[in-house]
Amino acid sequence: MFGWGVLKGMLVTLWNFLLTYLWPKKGIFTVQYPEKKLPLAQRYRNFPFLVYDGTPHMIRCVACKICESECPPKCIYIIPEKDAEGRVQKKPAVFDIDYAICMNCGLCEEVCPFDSIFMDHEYEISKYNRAEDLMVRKEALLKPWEYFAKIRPHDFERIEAKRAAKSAKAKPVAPAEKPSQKPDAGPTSPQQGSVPKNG
Amino acid sequence: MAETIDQIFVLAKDRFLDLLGIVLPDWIILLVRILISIAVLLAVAPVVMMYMTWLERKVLGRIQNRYGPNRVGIFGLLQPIADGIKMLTKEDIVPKNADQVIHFLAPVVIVIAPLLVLAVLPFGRNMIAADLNVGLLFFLGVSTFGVIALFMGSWASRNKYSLLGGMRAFAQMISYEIPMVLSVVPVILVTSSLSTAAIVEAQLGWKWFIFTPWGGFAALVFFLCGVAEVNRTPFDLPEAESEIVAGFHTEYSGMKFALFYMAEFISTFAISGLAVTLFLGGWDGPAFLPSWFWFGLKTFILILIMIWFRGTLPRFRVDQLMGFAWKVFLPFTLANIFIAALWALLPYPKNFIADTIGITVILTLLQIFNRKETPKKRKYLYAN
Amino acid sequence: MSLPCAPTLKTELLEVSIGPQHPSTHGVFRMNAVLDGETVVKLKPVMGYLHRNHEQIAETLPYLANMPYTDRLDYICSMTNNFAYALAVEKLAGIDVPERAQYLRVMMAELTRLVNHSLLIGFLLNDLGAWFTPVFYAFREREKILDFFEAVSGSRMMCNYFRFGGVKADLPESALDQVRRIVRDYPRFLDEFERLLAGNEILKSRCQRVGILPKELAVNASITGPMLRASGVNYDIRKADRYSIYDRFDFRVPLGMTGDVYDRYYVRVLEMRESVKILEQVLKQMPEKGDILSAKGLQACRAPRMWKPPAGDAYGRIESPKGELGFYLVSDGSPKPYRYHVRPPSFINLTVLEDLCIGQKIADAVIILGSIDIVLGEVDR
Amino acid sequence: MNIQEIKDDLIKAIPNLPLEVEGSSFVIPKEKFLSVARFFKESPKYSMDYVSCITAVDYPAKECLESVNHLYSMQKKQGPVVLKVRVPKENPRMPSLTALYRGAEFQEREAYDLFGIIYEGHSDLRRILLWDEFEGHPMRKDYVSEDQEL
Amino acid sequence: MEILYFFAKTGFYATALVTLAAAILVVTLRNLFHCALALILSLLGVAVTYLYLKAEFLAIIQILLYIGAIMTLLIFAIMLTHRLTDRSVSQTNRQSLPAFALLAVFNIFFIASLAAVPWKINSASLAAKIDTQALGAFLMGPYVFPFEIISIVLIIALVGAVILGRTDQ
Repeated sequence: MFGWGVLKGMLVTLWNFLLTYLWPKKGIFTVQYPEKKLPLAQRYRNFPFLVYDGTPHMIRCVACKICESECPPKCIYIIPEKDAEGRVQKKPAVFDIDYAICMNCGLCEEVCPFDSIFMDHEYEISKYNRAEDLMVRKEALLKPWEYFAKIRPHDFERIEAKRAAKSAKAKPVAPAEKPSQKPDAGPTSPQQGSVPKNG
Repeated sequence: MAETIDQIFVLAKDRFLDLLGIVLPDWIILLVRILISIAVLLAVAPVVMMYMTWLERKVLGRIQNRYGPNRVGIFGLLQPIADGIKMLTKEDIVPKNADQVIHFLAPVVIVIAPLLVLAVLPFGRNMIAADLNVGLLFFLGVSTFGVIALFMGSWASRNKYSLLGGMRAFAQMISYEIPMVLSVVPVILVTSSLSTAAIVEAQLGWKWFIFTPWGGFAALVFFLCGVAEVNRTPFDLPEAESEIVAGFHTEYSGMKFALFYMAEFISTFAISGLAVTLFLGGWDGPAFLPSWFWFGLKTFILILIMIWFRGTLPRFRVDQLMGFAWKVFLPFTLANIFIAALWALLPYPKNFIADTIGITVILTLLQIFNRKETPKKRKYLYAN
Repeated sequence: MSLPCAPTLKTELLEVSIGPQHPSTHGVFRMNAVLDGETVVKLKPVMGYLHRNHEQIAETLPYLANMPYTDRLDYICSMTNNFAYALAVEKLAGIDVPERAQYLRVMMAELTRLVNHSLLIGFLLNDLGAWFTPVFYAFREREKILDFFEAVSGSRMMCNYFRFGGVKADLPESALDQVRRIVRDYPRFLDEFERLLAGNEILKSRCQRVGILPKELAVNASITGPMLRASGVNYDIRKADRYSIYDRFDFRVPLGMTGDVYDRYYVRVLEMRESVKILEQVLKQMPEKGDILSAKGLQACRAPRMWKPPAGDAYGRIESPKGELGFYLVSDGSPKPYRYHVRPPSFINLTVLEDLCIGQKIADAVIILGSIDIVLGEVDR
Repeated sequence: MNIQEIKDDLIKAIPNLPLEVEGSSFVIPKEKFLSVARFFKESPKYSMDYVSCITAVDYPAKECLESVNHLYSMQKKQGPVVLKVRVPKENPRMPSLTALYRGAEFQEREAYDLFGIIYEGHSDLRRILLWDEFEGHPMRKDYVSEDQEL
Repeated sequence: MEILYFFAKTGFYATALVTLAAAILVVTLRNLFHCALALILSLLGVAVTYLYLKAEFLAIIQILLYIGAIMTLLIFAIMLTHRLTDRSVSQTNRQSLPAFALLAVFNIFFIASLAAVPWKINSASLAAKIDTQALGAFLMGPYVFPFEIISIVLIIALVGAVILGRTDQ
């Protein structure tokens, strides 16, 4: 009979209609955003942020500009600090990330040899002016290491273990090690090692 | 007590008129009596329309596993008012080479037909605005007026999409008007009167026409033609969003667009009201609830079915739409008149048998003649 | 006895541009249609509104820096774009891929196929007029898969998850039972989808015998993907090339008989069922432990701007949900590709759009375009 | 389907063909291009009925534009045969494959649009991605875009 | 009460005036689509006059048939023929003078014959009200033969239209 398939289809919509009342947990799949928010996965990546240990001027970044050359849309801009005599210090004076151009691909986090730049979980960052507000300066980028531990515990443990292993290896060799001018190309592996634990 | 609740509106109107009668001459009372029922209709219709848009968005939402508007007021009850204000404040764009006069006139004219038509619907026991003895014919006659206004809108906005929409609306309205009128003929034949109040009288005491064999199918055909008349899914060709952007009201914005919207929803309410009056026994229902409540409930259920259609069914193509009207509905309604005549003439046991035979014969005939169009089941083969 | 009929009415041909801003062109795509009343007389596709010269950008960036850009090609199935690009570079530089990474790759590709096909059917029904209900049901299932992608790669749609020689990171613990739940519930969703749509007479009468693509024209116009198989040509690159580890899974390739819009819709439903079968086998056969990036792969993505593949050219292709997605790379030994070309399936599947639409109604032209399944990011590059 | 075997069949089928083998692809002069393609399409052994990818590469060093065509066989599910044709940059004209394959239409128009190779015999050779009034061919190595912002 | 009668009278004259004005507009408007709408307005005026004469059935049949069916198809025809609705088509032609003369002559005879008819206006004929029941019986009674003939003529016209309009598939 002509209308049979149509009826079957309408029963499906009727069932979904009733399901939203009988069993809202399963029936409704939308979330009332401002009041309730969906939990983020640990590895969720939004725009990058810089990490400091303890106080903001103890910034971990050594201005080696690897992430600047590695970033596909070229949205990171670094000027290293210079002390009185003009010698380049291992601290960035200016570290801007243009949030308008950054496409949160996460490559900077992977290639950073000093674990100083990570992807954030903060996604409510809309601003009114694209030119000034979205060109985020160094001060705005800085976040404590504990913040990273809070948002991504798994990665935090893995990086801590790796840093502990590295510092243990560096201590017995020769404590007065000459600070290498330019970090060589192949420091420790980025995020995943050859035999990574279950990340 | 139940009697007073049932007649509460009629009594209120009479007492109000008696009050007025003291101070005003009696010929003005005559005028005021008519004006009151008109005023009530003009006030109730837009409110019903607004809360039908709210109902549609909530039910569609629930069908699609989401809530539907719930931000403006509790359960989104103030949403229609917010929409109304939005429509009022929206800028009203008129295309440059549009035909100014007709472009302005079309939304005005399109709202007249649905409002006029409400005058004839029996909302409750002797709660009918104008009890014409040609009530039903009045309904069908005036509802043809909408086609012209719709076409004025699409012709005046000088836009290819609205022209396509206008042409489609024309073809659809004309070809679905005839089966609609013909499907109503058996009801007139059985009640031998055109006045809607008389039709409801004939169905009092659960003797609704939908339970009779010919009435059930006639109600189905009438309801589907009503859906087509009102341009709702699955017959919403004239304003097919996915093909011709917004059909005849592409070039309208602001309050004019709201008027087109209002016309569509009030005529949905009117068509469901008429379907209830003709086949579902109008305001007839068990006495413990007032008569106007029963009319409202049945119309509400029919509107829900129309919204349910909108949430589920894809839309027809133009030639299938025409084919459906001319090759399926028209022959069926013609045969249905004959079957209804059989039902009216033969005594009780024989007429049911005769009707069922008649209906099965006509349905199988339709099935045979339309088998070229009916889609077939498909086979698929697997390769690896 | 030939009936005397009047000379045909001289009706005016209507020039309509179903323009870039149109509710059912799936993005910025224009069709210049010439209509005689409702039937289409001529239909010229116009594209290029979203052209950002992806290939020239790729020539200025090192190999790994292009990976996030491939997500933006066909932005509905980003994982399969990464897969094709990774395969091409691995063929160019001869990088091997460890076991567990191969299984992870196949799992991601098949999940993307589920996402793409259910979305397509939703939007095809939306063109037909079923007002967003199928789309919402498809979105409900897609959300579960996108949450899994977020847990694994960090982003729902722009995954950037594949690396040359493996994948970026391993599955977190919670992700594995997320996949099991998805694979267990999907057949139930497909049954519900079929009850809602497949039997629907209006859909059948609207889609059957509309836009029929004959077998020879399909092969000659190098149509690929479900659109080709709906016309009955048995050609699936997962079976033809046996790339990655697809030869370890037994799955069937559904073929249509007539090649009209209904076949293209139903072949995709059957393909989703086959993908679920593959996913079940992947979950069974996947090794528990195992590294996810081979040694050469690790060396390639430690310092992408200094990694130099050997000179030469390579053409890697996979069966993306829309058809054959291929990457042609020419390398001159420098860390930047000398020439980087994408063979996009939806761009080439559009060659037959005009042949299918001539003589059909305007409403059919819209659903034929919907059944071809184009995404403008891939068409315009 | 190794290269040597294909090379022998090709030489046997088409006499005095100046053929170079470069990696796994054949470099063919543009005069013989259509006959070679027809051979691969019609020969029962190969029956390459599906042109998968046609693209162009610009070699300013060798002063030539190279058009790369990948042919596959859908019936026999056989691997790619890659044909390369080199045309000088001054008048980059070469015969179009649309005579044999409808699939080449859009890809050749794109090669014309971005590289400037003129395909003779193509049904309607217009720009496909860029707007018609656009001068120059952006994918050439020597292309300098005039708007400063890029 | 007599104010009501006064309203009724002015109402009647107003509708008559509107009908006449619309009829003139039909002939004089430039854009053909506007003429069609003016024609609809005049037909509506005729329907209202029927209402004044208490012939409800006839009024609604007028709306249903004339406006609902005939005018709709007329507009359909206007829409299909393309060039007819341009401004350039000049509506008036040179024979307007002889036409007005002929019209004047015709009017004289028309009004003369109108005056000659003995209208039987008395209270009975005013009160008489034909309801649809009687009309139906009347149609099926003495006038059943012409009623059937008309339906046959309509069928023939319909079939002819289909044949003429059929494009040769």
